[in-house]
Amino acid sequence: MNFLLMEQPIDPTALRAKMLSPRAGAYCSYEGWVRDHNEGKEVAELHYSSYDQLAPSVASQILSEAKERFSVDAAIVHRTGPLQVGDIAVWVGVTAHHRGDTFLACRYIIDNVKFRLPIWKKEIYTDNSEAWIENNHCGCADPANLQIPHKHEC
Amino acid sequence: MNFLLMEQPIDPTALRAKMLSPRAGAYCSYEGWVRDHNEGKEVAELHYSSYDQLAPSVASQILSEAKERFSVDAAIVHRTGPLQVGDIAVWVGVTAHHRGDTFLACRYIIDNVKFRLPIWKKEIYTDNSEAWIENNHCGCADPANLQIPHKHEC
Amino acid sequence: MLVKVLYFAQLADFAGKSEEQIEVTEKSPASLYADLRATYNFPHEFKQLQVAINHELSAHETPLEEGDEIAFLPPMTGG
Amino acid sequence: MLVKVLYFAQLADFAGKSEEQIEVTEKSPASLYADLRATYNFPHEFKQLQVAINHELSAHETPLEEGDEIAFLPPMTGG
Repeated sequence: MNFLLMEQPIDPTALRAKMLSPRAGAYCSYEGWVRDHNEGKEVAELHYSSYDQLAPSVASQILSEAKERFSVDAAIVHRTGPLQVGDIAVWVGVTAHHRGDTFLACRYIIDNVKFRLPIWKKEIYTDNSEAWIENNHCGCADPANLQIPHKHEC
Repeated sequence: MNFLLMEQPIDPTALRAKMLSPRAGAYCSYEGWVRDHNEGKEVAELHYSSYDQLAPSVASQILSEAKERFSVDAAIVHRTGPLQVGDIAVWVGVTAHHRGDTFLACRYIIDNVKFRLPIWKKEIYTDNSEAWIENNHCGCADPANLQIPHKHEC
Repeated sequence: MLVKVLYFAQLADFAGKSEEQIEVTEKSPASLYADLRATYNFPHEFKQLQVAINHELSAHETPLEEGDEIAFLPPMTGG
Repeated sequence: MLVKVLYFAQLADFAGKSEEQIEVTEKSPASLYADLRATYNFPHEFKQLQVAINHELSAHETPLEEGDEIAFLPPMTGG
């Protein structure tokens, strides 16, 4: 299983080491970092909550789709709980024979992680106010649409 | 200057650490690894030679183009000399506010590195034969064409 | 019949709890959500939410069974 | 006039050296390359190569000057 939800800080060096293979010529990784601001407000910390019994099957489905479409090996790790500015919220690693597949697969995976993985982000601001983040994608909830986040409109 | 040619092994952990910024929300990195095979032959090692007095200005130009087009911070490190299977031949790191820019810029940079940076690769095979690699892009040498490796035909 | 409802994110905040047992008379998730929304002032329309039954994403009209665990999921915002 | 020629990759292997001083009578890089190709059996056509003069990429028809350092660059294969 190449998916993990973890409350401890994500270690990209250790995760990268697990991807090494003498048959792979290309490695692409993506990290989402906690920024110090969002939409004009100063962020003090984030809090991610997750649906732990559902997330693994969704992640497994996303990874299977990426492997099938792009012939890659790939893994996803997502942090949960309280995060500070600069922390890694999510890590995606992809290897393949050639670079084109790694970029396409890595982008596919992170887009689908944001759209389909049952995780929710609350921002806590420096003025102590807080807010659950509204996503940028639309709120339509038909699972049939969720495979192609960039192509459907609501 | 966010470009380095180095004979020593590339350390992606140290390079990533230099990219950290509390204003960046997205980090995409790419690594080219030495594979144990290429076009049916078993690779024992690679040897990269470089034009050291020209490479920095070309790299700087590629990075400037990426920063202007995609609003990113970015860096390139390329190994020279003899490399073993599993070694990192090239590393590209990109940060930005949002993920889309990091993927586009990272892809733009590595494509242009392969096409424009004055570095040449010789493969040494397990049967002791060797060969300078022919590139997959065309051999036309008009610098005006070199900006858009995917769009020109020769 | 008795079902267990799981709450996440905003819904957990509005409900003030992460789960509860509910006695339902209708098998429709839409009907159950309408009742819960009236009780807790949930901000979402039913069609904005995904439905998970027994930890699997499920169609909105899936009939509920005795002992099911159901969750109404706000749009996801991980990553 | 005297120019310095730099060789890289295959061209360095064919020439058996990485640089040399050459006395040229014509200012044309194409003419110089034709002479060198005849001497060393370089595999490339002139148009397959990029030209660098004094460590800057230059147009193929740039006239050479006394003391220039010129390199004929095979298609690059880094990365």
